[in-house]
Amino acid sequence: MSAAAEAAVKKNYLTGLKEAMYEEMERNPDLICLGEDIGLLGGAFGVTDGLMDKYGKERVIDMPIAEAAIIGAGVGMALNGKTVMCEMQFIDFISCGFDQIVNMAATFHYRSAGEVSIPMVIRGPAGGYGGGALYHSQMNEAWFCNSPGLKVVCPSNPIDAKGLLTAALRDPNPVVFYEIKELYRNRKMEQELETGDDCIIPLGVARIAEVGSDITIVTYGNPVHFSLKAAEKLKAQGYSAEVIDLRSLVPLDEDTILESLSKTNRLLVVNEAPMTCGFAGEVMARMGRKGFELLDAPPARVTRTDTPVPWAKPLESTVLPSVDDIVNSALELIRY
Amino acid sequence: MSAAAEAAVKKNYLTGLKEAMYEEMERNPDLICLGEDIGLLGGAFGVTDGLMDKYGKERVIDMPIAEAAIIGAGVGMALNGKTVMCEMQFIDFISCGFDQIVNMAATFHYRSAGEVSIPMVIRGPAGGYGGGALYHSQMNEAWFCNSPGLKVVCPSNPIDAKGLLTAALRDPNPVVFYEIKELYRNRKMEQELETGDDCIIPLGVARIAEVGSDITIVTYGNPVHFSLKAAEKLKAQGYSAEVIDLRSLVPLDEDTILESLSKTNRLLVVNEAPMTCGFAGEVMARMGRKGFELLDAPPARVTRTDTPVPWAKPLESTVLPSVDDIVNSALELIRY
Amino acid sequence: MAKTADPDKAAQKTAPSQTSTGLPREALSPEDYHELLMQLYLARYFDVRLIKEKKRGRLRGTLYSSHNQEAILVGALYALKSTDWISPIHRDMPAFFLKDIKAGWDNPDRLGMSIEEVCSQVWGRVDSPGRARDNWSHIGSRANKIIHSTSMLAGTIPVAAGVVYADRLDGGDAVVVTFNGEGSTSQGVFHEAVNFAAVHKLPVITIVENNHWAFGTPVELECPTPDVADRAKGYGIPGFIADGQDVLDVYDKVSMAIDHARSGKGPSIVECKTFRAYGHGDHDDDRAAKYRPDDEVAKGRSRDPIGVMKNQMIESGMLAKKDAMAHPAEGKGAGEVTDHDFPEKVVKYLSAGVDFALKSPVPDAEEALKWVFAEDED
Amino acid sequence: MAKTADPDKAAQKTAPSQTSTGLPREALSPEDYHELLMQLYLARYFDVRLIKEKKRGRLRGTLYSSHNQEAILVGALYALKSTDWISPIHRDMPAFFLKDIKAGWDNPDRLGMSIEEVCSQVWGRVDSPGRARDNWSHIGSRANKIIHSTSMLAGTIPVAAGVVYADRLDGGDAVVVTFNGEGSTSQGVFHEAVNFAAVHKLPVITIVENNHWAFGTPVELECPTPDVADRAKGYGIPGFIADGQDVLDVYDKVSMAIDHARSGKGPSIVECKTFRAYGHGDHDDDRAAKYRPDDEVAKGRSRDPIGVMKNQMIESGMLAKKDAMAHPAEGKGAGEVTDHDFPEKVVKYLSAGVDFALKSPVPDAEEALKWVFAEDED
Ligand SMILES: Cc1ncc(C[n+]2csc(CCOP(=O)(O)OP(=O)(O)O)c2C)c(N)n1
Ligand SMILES: Cc1ncc(C[n+]2csc(CCOP(=O)(O)OP(=O)(O)O)c2C)c(N)n1
Ligand SMILES: [Mg+2]
Ligand SMILES: [Mg+2]
Repeated sequence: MSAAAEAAVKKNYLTGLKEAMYEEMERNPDLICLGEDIGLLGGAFGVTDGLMDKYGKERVIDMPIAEAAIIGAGVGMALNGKTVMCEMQFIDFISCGFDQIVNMAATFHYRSAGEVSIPMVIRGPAGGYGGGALYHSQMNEAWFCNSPGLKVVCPSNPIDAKGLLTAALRDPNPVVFYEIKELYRNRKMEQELETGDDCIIPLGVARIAEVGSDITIVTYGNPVHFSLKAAEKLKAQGYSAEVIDLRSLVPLDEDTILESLSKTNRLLVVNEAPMTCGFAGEVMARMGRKGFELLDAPPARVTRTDTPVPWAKPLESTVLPSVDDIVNSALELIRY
Repeated sequence: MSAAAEAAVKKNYLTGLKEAMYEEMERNPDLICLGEDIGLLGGAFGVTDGLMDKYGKERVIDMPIAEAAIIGAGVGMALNGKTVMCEMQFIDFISCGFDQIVNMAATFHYRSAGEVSIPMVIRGPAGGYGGGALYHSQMNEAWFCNSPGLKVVCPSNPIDAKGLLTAALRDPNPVVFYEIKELYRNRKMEQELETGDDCIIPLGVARIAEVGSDITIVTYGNPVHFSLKAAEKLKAQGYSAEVIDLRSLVPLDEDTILESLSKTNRLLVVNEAPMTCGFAGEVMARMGRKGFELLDAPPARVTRTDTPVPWAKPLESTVLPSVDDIVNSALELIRY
Repeated sequence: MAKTADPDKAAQKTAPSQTSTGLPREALSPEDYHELLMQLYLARYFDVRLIKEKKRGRLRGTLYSSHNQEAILVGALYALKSTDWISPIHRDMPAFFLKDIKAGWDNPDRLGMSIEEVCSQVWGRVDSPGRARDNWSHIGSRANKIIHSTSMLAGTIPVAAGVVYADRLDGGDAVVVTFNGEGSTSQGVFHEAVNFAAVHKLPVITIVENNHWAFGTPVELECPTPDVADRAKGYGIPGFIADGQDVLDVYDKVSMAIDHARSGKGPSIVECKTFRAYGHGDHDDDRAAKYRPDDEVAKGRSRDPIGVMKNQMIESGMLAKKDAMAHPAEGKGAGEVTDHDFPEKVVKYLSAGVDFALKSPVPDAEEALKWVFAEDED
Repeated sequence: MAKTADPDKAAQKTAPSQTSTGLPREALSPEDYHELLMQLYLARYFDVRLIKEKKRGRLRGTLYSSHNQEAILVGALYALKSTDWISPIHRDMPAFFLKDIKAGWDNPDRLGMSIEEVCSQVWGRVDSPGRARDNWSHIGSRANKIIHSTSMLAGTIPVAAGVVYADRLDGGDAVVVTFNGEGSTSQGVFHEAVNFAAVHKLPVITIVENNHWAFGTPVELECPTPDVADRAKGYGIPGFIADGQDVLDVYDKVSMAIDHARSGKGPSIVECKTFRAYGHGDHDDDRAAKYRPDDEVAKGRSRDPIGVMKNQMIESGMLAKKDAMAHPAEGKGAGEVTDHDFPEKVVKYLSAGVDFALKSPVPDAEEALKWVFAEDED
């Protein structure tokens, strides 16, 4: 197979992440990985598969089941010159290392008046729809959006997965990185991936996933795909929806949303976190303020209900956003 | 002093909390208190002063410095029939017991399909303006508003402090209770307090702190007082501001806000949490949706900047909302 | 029992003995021995049956096998009173129906979950004690004194401590047994909870099922001491060590721990040395074959708890060799074993549970919005 | 040093001795002894000076006094190389300027903070190493190898472990000394961090300043073992016990711990027994008088570390009794002592720091918005 032919191979979301890890480990000898079962096993989902064999167990550390130590030790390594990747086996378990993130890592640069930066990515599989129940389905990004000093990122496809993870691993700040585990091995959305500098997707730049003119659907993660499906359904009814994939929540690309609103005059925000104080509301608040004159209908959101994520399929489906939920909300706004 | 004369005595915020604790300990023999230094010392600020002497060290437990154990053990006691009060010495330290709150306590009733309720109040001193710096100034209520299964409460005055804490201690759900430590001993706002059932302020009912017609200022906690001062200043300029003290965030009294907006057509939300994904944005989002037709100007918020709370006075003043910030935002909205 | 006063002594592995040893097992009757063996069969059959059901396509989701670790569950639970509390985790599914089962497998009044309830949970049906709201081992029952765990490892230990604190305050004498993998003992909340329990001499027994692996991480990377039970030394509490393949040894050590706890002397740790028969979950079987030494499973399987118990019963004359061979489940993997390797009683009992579960409906979609808050009940 | 191999032996209190003991202190010269005494004075003077400044109204905020606990700071820091790291907490303010001060009080190249920087932090001025962004002991300096703590007790221990992990990877031989109160050892993160350090044999020395109180809670309600050093047993690491009033004993035990760490044998705990001279903070002085036994302070103060050191120097002929009495700060509370009780060098040194701080401006209001993210620097 020639190099050109190889470049044309399409790869899944997980491979995107894995390539980012491998390339950055190679490029940056100071990059250290910490996590549960990331070495010998290669990670619960395989994002770090083979990494320990290649780069040694000093740089790829199989940590005890101790999320606070994983993050705290990572901060210490970062303080002493390293770049750090901390894997949470599921992003749900980030609650066990919470204090070290919001009070230790997030604030270090601020309280040291700029002396110390903490280049650190805390990443892990997130999101529902897989029957993971209360503790293997969470999208808890709002906690970190409300904790100053953290960047928050969530890719929806292989290109972004690789590009955003590479950018995050080169960012001098702590980044909480949400991977959509239901997309890890999704074959339908495989993509060709670039390498090194060429693959980078900068943090803070949204992507217009679908161009449209009747309504702006702002979303990220798995709901990007539901929104695109909803856009199709809307098209069948004669309506044109613009779908914006935020890609990073902090920093937020407000301009892209505002520009879209100046065209559509309607805002629907979709995410799978609990509603109250979730990021969907934050987008509504910002656009309600900055885009007030642009809005011809009340901004709306489709989110997880304010409940935990239950297990049994009918229960899970009730609480998580569906394509139909998005279509219905969009129609309501369009017809407003 | 006659009983009537005694009843007329005005008391501070801290006394309100203390009375709620004493009355509920007396009324409910199953009420157990857990916290650091709450027994022998009587609490860092004295909310539980004398309680151990009166009710014994089995019911008022001086816990190790272990927030996860404080909350987890409290959950266990609640599971086995007790009502539990957990004191965080400062609400900032709640981050160290975070998982036990959001994943253990908050979800218990839900995941047990209603078999187990967790009557539990997690309370502690909160808020800035006292030079407490990064770790003694936080208002981190948004984390818990985004974690389904928790009620979230924040009183702004002695009557509410006593009434809401009594209601919270009788609530069958876990309640995170934010006390404004800067108000604890504020002598200017002392109030007469009722006793027992008469003192109860139900959760989910907002209070109109000031009646007005030109703008609605929605707030809670310490900023209620800044908002009232701002309302005075606005009055001097010929404008009439309505100030709504939410008192509880979850559940939220949307009706009172909507009713006010139907009169003022302008919404300003004020709180001292970081802006992004804070509760101010949540109120904007809900009102931007439900009150869309009522709004004549873009809803706005005055919040802490998205920074930690720094120590030195000029720095702290920069990041926290001030009376002038509120006045300026209100004027902008009114003149919109 | 004198032994409890000297945990270090008690912690030694004890061989089954003819002469009086003062060990708790001496109070057991031959009927108890037979019941223990039957429970080992039941726990094993539950596990292999689920694996078979999944292979047959009648079951979805990840299975965390307790195959080969059953002696820990059976031995520990046999030492409890019905009023005692437990908190099982992912690898302890049989514990939910084994609790108090010695009061009669079909006794409707026994505390512990029925096989129908547990199977309904496995299949995500509405008759699960949690109405299929959370998965796998995350069920509980206040009425049956089983604590509802979250996924967060060791996170239930402080809750367990609170449960018995409240019980003691109310004049009860309950102990609580929490089950944990060795990997879970690295969690901060393990320390906070055991420390709190030790300070207040709470009757909290922390069982550590040391199967030498936490998912793909060997115990040496989780725990710096030769024995995980050594963690007890940091709290000045007994750290018992049991042969996790030997139900009688587990029974002895847990009984000592209970005796210690019930007499007001406080918590303890009981490390049960065992090994993991398959991958971490069944999704991990293939990978486990790569990261684990080749001979580990064979070596471990050679001391199958069912076989170990049979041998002891044969030695002490409670079981005829011929009868022991009637149901040769021991030493076999789930793929090799058939229903004939198990006593009929066991197969029937469990089959009833499976049949029930398969007929139990999934919960209604609207239930998802219920019970967020307690007043939602009304 | 043979002693390190046997921490239990080494953990015994050791009396100053004439004959060879093999103790680390034997390598100290009389100049070192005098320097140690001078540093004790300096730490003490820092504390009483701040109390006086507050009484005079020149200082706001809560003071967490290290009065009487200075030997722990001085003894531990004297055992370090300049390339070693430390993380002091609330009761350890003098540690910031005592780090590496043996390299010369006025040596501009020494690692550690200058007295001007530390005083600027106390007064919340812009010349604080953190530009007065966080308060009291929450400063640090990467350049000076001092870790910036948060308020969350024990929360810096995993960070310390990470720091030396990285150092080891880079071929360094640095150890890290974290300072903690005995109450902090109940935190979950203490366990997670020490466990991790023990698994990887990281050179992390956890000093426990056991002053028997965590704010208003006595040690018995925090720790179930007779000695807090017993926590080390749970990790299979040495748990040294030092007389926290005796700077030489602290120096010995910490030196052993460092030797153990630097030779690749891993972490250890050094418990220094001491007592708290005042309330938890100065806001607590009145209440402390109520919750503490009457005679506790008097009893503790009778073994003032300055006095203890003087006696040892007199005994070993390094100090004339008359000279020892020239600056009688020992045994006196902040209210009783005056500048004359301290060597002039100490008063001058610190006064320069105070004068500097009082002239340093408060930071500009706009700085508050800076440095949230690293790119904000540009
Ligand atoms: C706090 C937390 N972190 C991570 C996990 C993911 N996880 C589930 S099981 C497991 C391994 C558990 O190992 P061990 O405690 O030894 O139990 P075993 O599975 O061997 O029985 C891990 C890391 C979790 N459930 N909770
Ligand atoms: C996680 C956390 N919980 C609570 C506190 C509040 N707090 C500050 S100091 C203190 C007591 C500390 O006692 P100890 O560790 O013995 O240190 P000492 O003050 O006696 O030196 C407490 C409870 C805190 N800083 N961090
Ligand atoms: Mg294990
Ligand atoms: Mg102390």
